[in-house]
Amino acid sequence: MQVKEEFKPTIVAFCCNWCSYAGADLSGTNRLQYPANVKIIRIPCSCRLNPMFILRAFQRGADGVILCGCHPGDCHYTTGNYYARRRMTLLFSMLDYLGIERERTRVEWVSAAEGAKFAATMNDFVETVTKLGENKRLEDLRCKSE
Amino acid sequence: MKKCPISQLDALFAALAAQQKLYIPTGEAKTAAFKPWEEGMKLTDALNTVRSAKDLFFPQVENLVNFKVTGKEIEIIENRDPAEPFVVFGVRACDCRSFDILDKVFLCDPVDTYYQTRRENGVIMTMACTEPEETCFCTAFGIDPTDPAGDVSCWTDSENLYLRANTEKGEKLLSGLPMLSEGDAPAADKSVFERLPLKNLPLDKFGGEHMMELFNRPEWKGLAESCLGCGTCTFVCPTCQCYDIKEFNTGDEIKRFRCWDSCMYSDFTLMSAGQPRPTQLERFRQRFMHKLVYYPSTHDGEFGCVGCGRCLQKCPISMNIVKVAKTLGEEKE
Amino acid sequence: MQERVKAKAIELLESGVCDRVLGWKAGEFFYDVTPAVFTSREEIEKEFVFGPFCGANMSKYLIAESRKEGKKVGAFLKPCDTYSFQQLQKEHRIWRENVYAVGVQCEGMCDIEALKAAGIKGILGAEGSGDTLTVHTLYGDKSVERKAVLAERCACCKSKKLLGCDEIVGEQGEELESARFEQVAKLEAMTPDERFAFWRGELSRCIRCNACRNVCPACSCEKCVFDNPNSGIENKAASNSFEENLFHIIRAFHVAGRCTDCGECSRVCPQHIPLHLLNRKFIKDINELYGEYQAGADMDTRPPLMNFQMDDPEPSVVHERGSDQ
Amino acid sequence: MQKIGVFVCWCGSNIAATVDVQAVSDALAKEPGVVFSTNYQYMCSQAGQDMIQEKIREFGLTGVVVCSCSPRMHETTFRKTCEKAGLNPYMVEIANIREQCSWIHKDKETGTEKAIILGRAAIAKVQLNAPLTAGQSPVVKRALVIGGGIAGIQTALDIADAGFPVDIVETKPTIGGKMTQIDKTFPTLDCAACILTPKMVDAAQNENINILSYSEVEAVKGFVGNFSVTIRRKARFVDETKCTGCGLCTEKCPQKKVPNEFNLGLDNRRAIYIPFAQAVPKVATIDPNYCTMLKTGKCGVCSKVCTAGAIDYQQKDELIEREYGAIVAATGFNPISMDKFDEFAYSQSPDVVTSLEFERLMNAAGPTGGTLLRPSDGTHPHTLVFVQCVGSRCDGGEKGKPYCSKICCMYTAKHAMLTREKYPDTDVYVFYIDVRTPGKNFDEFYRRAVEEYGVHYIKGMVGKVVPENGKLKVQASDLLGGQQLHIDADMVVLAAAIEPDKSARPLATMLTASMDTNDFFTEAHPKLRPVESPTAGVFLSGACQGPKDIPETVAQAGAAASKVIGLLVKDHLTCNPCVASSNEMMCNGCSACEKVCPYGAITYIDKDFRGPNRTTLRRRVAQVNPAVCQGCGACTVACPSGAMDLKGFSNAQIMAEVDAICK
Amino acid sequence: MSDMTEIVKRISGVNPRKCMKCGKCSGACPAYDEMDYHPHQFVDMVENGRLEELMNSRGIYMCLSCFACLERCPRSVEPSKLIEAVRLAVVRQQGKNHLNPEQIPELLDEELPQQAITSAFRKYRK
Repeated sequence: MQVKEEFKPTIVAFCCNWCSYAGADLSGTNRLQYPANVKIIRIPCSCRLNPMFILRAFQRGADGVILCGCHPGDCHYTTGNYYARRRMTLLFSMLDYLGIERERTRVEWVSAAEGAKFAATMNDFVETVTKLGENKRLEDLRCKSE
Repeated sequence: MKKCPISQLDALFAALAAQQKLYIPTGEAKTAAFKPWEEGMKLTDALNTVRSAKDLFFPQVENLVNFKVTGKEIEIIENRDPAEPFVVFGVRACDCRSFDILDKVFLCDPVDTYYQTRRENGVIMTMACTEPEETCFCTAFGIDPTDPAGDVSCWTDSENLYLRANTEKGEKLLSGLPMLSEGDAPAADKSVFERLPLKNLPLDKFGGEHMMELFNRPEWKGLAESCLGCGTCTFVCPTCQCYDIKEFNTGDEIKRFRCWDSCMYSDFTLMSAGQPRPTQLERFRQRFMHKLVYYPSTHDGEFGCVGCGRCLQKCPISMNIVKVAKTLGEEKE
Repeated sequence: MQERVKAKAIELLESGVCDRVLGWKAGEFFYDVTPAVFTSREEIEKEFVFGPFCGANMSKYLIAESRKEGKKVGAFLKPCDTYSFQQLQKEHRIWRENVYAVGVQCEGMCDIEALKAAGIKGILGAEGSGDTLTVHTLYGDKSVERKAVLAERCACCKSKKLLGCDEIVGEQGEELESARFEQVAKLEAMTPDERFAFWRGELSRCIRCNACRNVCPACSCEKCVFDNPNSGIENKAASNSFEENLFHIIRAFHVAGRCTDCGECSRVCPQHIPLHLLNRKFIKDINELYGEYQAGADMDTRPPLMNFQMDDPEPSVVHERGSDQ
Repeated sequence: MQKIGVFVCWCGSNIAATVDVQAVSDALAKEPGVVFSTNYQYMCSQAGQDMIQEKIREFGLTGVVVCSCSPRMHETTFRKTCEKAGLNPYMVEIANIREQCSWIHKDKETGTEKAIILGRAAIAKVQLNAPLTAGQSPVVKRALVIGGGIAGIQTALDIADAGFPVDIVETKPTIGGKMTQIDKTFPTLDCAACILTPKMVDAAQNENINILSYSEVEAVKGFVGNFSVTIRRKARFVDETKCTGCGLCTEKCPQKKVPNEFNLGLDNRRAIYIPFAQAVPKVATIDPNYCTMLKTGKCGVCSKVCTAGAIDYQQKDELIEREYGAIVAATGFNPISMDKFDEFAYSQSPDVVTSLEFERLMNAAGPTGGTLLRPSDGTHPHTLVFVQCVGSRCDGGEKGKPYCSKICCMYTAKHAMLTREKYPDTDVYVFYIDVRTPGKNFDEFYRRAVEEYGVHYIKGMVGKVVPENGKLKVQASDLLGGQQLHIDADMVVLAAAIEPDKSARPLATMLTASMDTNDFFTEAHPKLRPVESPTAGVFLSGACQGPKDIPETVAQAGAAASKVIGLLVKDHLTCNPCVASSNEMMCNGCSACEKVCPYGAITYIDKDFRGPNRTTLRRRVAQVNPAVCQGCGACTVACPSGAMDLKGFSNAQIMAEVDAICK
Repeated sequence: MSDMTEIVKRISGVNPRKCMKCGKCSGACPAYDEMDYHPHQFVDMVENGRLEELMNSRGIYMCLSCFACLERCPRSVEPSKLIEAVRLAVVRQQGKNHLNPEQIPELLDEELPQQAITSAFRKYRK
C-alpha cells in the first residue's frame, strides 16, 4: 500500500547576516521550533538578494522563497534594505502579474532580537506554502527528480 | 490523384491523426504555427507559419544524453526523445525544399541520427500556393510553388482538396483514407507569380566561383552596420541548421542537449582563443556567404536559401538576404 | 517632412558639423526601412526616407557611433527616441559631445502587420497622408483608415516632446494623456489563473531570438547575463517554460526604472509577444508605489530602483493589493 | 576541483542529540570534492582545532567545511585555525547545524537530513571559494562619546586616561545626566551629587576630553576607524568662552515662568539659566522658547547685566565635522510617560508623583529644599503609597514595556527607607508584584527597609487611585492577606518604567547600529560582547543598552572604554576582504552601482580596452575602493550586466547554495 | 473537568499562563468584597483546573462586567473575559434557562445601561 506522503515544501530563506541570520540563531538558542523544510542561506544584507537567486530557487525545486532582513532603518549598511524592499516589491508584483502564486514569495523584517518572530514567520510561511502545494508555475521539470 | 471535399477536411484530419500525430498550420496570421491537430482546429489564413516546418525535424531544443552523478560515480544515460510517426500537413513548396538542403547536411556521413529518425518517421504533405506574399521569391531558386514536392502534394479549389502521393510513404498514407475519391486538380494559375517583385533576384554572381571577391567586397560594412545581432533571421529560417551543444546541471544529473545557435550571436563558435568572427560585420557576412556562396560551393551550386521570405518579414531592422543579394549581385557595371 | 529631414541631413554633412548622419534607408518595399549611416549627399538624396514606417529607435546606435573618431555623428531622433537618448546619456553610455541630435516630430508609425491583419495581402506600397492610406497590392489598390494601422505604441503615444536635441525639425510637441496602462490594468483585473494562462500562451511562443533584447536601448550591456556562461543563467534557447519566464522576468527587471517604454521590443518580436506589457507593468507599479517616473525625461532624478523613501510600501503590498481578485 | 575536508561537530550533545553526526559525516564524504570527512565532540576545542590543522596538512586540503554552531560564533575561530595550517582563512565555510538545525528540531531523522543538506550547501559554496586577502585601513585616533551622563563621562575619562582624545556630545547644556537629579544612591545611601560632580569636573579638566554640551549628532558617515561625524552645536546665545558662570543673568532675567526641567517641572527657572550649581560647563544658556528678547526683540536684560559680554543673541547653530576612530553610544534612559496610566490619577493630582520626581522632592537642591512636602498644598504627608512596576512587565502593547526596569525595586526600597528615617511619623506602603534584589547588599537593604524601618510591603497591586477631599483614595489588593485594601494616602509614588532616550532610535539609524523592539541598542553578542554593537567601531555604554543601575553602568562604561582603547591603539585595521569588485570587461559604466553604494566606495575611470581587429575602445568602468567597501552587495544587484560581484558571497556561490538546498 | 477548562479558555480567548499574579485586577475590582473568589483567583483556578469550584461559585454572578480588570491588567490576561466564559459555560450546561427576550420589557429600567442588559441575558437564571 502506498501511503500518500504529506507534502513538505522546500523553503529557501535568505537571511541578512546582521539581523535576520542572528534572529534565526536566537530562535535556535531559545529552542523555538520551525519546520526543517526551511533552509537558510546567509547573505551579507537583504540588498544582496538578486532576483536571479529567487528564480533559481524556484527552478531548482523550491516551493517558497522568503527574504529576511533588518527592519527598515536598522540596516547594518544603512540603506540596503530600502533598496531590497523596492526590488522585491517590484519583483513580487511581476511574478503575481505573470500569474505565479504571490504567497510563494515573502519579505519579513526580523531583527537580531526577534528569535520568536523568526520562528513564527517561518511557521506561518511554511503553512501558507504547504496549503498552496507544489510549485508548478515556475518549475523546471528537468530539476525534478523522477 | 485523389480528392476530398473541403467539407470533409475535418474528417480527413481526424483520420490522419488517428494513425499518427498530425501537425497542421494553424492560428492567427501573426502567430501561425504548426501545431498538433485537435478536434475543431482550423487551418491558418496565413500563407506560411512564423517558424518553418524545419522545427518538427530539427527542434530548437533536443535532449541528447544524460550524465547521472551518484556520489563520485558518473553514469551515462541515453536520452533520446521517443521516435513516433507523424504527418505535417500544409508545408509550402519553399519549406519542403528546405529538407533537401537540411538532408545534405544532416544525412551525409556522419549521419545525424536524431534528425534521421525524425525524417524517417515524418510524412510531409505539401500545399500548393495560389496567393503569394510580396516577400516571396522561391521562384528565384527554381521552386514551383504551384507544384510542391513532398510525400504528398495538395491543391485546393473552392470545393475540394486534391492530393497526390509522390512517394511510397505518401501512397501508404493516402491508402488508408476512406473519404478520398479519384479526381484531378484544375490547372494552376501561375500569372500572379510572374508579377512577384523579387522574382528576378540577381544570383548569377553567387554560387561559389567568386568566393574571395565577394568575401572582400566593401559593401558588407554598410549592409552589416545596422544589424542588431539578434537571431531572428536564423530562427525563422527553414534552412539554418547550426546548433550548439550545451549542458544543464540539475544538481544530480547533467543533461546534455543541443539547441539552435545563430551565426549572428557574439558567442557563435566561441573558442578558448576567442571569437573567430569578432565583429558583427564578420558574423553578418558569414550568414549570407553561407547561404549564397559556401553552401552552393560544396553542394553542386544549390543555394542554401529557399526564398520563403520569412527573414524579410521578421528582421527588426529589415536587413535581409534580398538586400544583400541585390547589393552584391547587381551593381558591378 | 521627409524632404525637410533630408535637407537637414545634407546640411549637416555639407556644413561640416558632421561627417556622417544616422537615418532611415529605403528598402525593397515601402515598409522595410533600415537604419543606416549616410556619408554623402548622393546617398541621402537617393535612399534617405522618413515616413510612417521609420519605427526603428535610433538612440541605441549612438552608443557605438558616439565613440567613433572623427566629427560628430548627426542623428535623427523621434520623440520616443529622445527619451532613450537621454536615458542612455544618464547612464553614461552615449558620449553626448560627439552627437549632433536633430529631433524629428512624428505622426505615429504604422504597423505593416496591422495592415496585413486587415486582410490585405501582397502589399506593394502605401500612399497618402491624413486619415486614409491607399495601399497598392498585387491584387489591386485598397484603402484603409490610418488610425487602424498605427503601431500599438503609437496609438497610445505618451509624449511628442523632443528632449535634449541640438535642433528640431517640425513642431515641438507635448506630453500626452495616454491610455497605455489600460491593457496592464485589464490583466491585473484577471484572476491569477487567467493571467498565468495568458502569459503562458504568449511566452510559450518565444523563440529566444533575442531581438527584443538586442533592439532595446536599455539592454545595452557590454555582456548580457544571458550570454555570459559565468552568470549562472546563461542560455541560448529556452528549454522549457521556466527558461521562457526567466528570460523575460529578468530582462524586464533589468530594465525596470530605465525602460522609456519606446515599444521597440514588441515591434521587433517575430512572434508578436506583447513584451511592452511586462515593461509597462513595472512602469505602472513604479508610478503607483513610488511616484510618477518617466525614464529619460530628465537627466537628474535618481532611477526608482536606485532610490528609496523611508516610508515606501512593504513588499506585502503585492499580496494586499490583489487580495480581492 | 577543491580538495575539501568536512568536520562535523557534536557540540557535546547540543548537536549530537538531534543530529546523527556519524551519518552526516558519512553522507558528506560522498560529495564531490570531499576528500576527508569526520566528526568530533568539540571542534572548537584545542584538540578539534589541532585535528583540522593536521588534516589540512595531511590531505592538502584546499577547502574546509565545519558543520557546527552558527558562523556568528566560531567562523573566526575556524578561519584562524586554518590560517595557522597554511590555508587561506576564506576557504572555510560553516554549516550552521546547531542554532539552525539541532536546536530547533526534535526528531533525529529530520535533524540529520537537514544537517546533511546544510553541509552540502556549504560544500557547494566552498567549491567556488577563492582565497581572499584582507586589506588595511588607517585608524583615526580619537573617540566620540554620545551622551554625557555617568556612562558617557566614565567612558570618556577612561579613554582619555589612556591618552586618546575624546569628544563628549551632550544634548543638554550640562553633562551629568540623570544621576545629577538623584538624591541618594542605593544600597549605600551616599549622596549622588557628591560622587558624581568630581567626575564631571575631572572630565572638564582633562585635556584629552572636549565637552560639546548643548550639541547633537547630525550625521555619521564612514566606518570603523574612519567615522566622519557632523555635530550640531545648538545656539545657546551665550559665548561659552566668555561666560564665567557667575549666574547674575539667571537672577536678573525677567522671564520667571519657565518650567525647570532639572526639577522635572516641580518649580520654575528663568529663560536664561544654568541647570544647577555644579553644572559642567558652568555656562548660562538662553532658552529660545521663552526668551523675550529672542521672541520679540525687546528685553536684553541679561546682556546688560553680563560683565563678561558673553551674551550673543545673534548666535546661530553651528555644524562641525570631525573624524573619529570609534563611537560610543551612551544615550541613557528616561522614565516613561504616565499619560496612559489614568488609574493612578497621575494627571489628576500633583500628589501622585513619579519616583524621579520624588527624588527631587527629597533633595536638598530640589524645589522643597529637601523637606518632603506635598506638591499640592506644601503640607507634610503622613501616608505614602509606593507602587512598583508601573509600566514595566506589561504585555507589550502601547501602554507599557514588556521588560523589568530593574532599578525600581531598589530605589523604591531606598525611598521608603529614607522617608521612614526622616519622618518616623509616616506610614509607608509599598505595593509589589515581586521584589527583585539580585545584587551585592541589595536584599539586605530591602530587608532593612522592612525590618528596621517598618515599611509595609504588600504583595499586590494598586487598582485605582482617586483624589478625594485632599486625600488620595487608594484601592489595592493584598494577595497574601486575601483582602482588598482601601488606603487614604497623602502621596502616591509611581515607580515608572524606564525607556531608552528618544534620541537613540535616530542615532542608531545614523550609526547603522541595530536596536531591539524596545529601542535598546543590540549588543554584538548578548553574553560575550555586551559592550559592542554589531556595527564595528560602535560601542555601548550604560542604559541605552538595557536598564542598569549606577555601578553596572560605570562597569559597562569602563568596559566600553577598554574596547575603544583596544581599537584606537591600532595603527591599521584589517579590512573585510569580502568586498565588491567589478569585472571591467563587462562593466557598462552606467553608474547604477555608484548610486546605491552607501559608502561612496565606487568611482569611475575611462579606460582603453583592446577591441576586435586591433582596435582600441575607450570605456567608462567602475572601480571599487576595497578599504571603503563594506561588502553589503547592493551594487551587485543594481548592476544589470553582473559585472559587479561580491567576494565571499558571489552570485555563483549563492546560486550553488540554492542548488544544493533545493536538490 | 479538564475539557471544561479548555472550553472556558477557548470561549474567552484567555491564556491564564500569561498572568504574573500581580493582583491588579483584584485591586481594581469594585465588587471585590461581594465575591467569594476574586479576579486574580479566577485566573489561577482556571489555570489549575479548579473549574468545578468556580462554576459553583456565587462570585461569578457578582462580577459587574465593568471590565476594570480587563482594562488594568498589565499582561492582557483579561480576567473579566474568563468570568464571562465561566458564566457562559454554566449557562450552556444548564440548558435554556437564561433570560428570555420576552421578559425584558417588564424588567427594563430607563436608567439601566445597555451593557448591563446584555450581560443580564447571560447572567441571571430564571
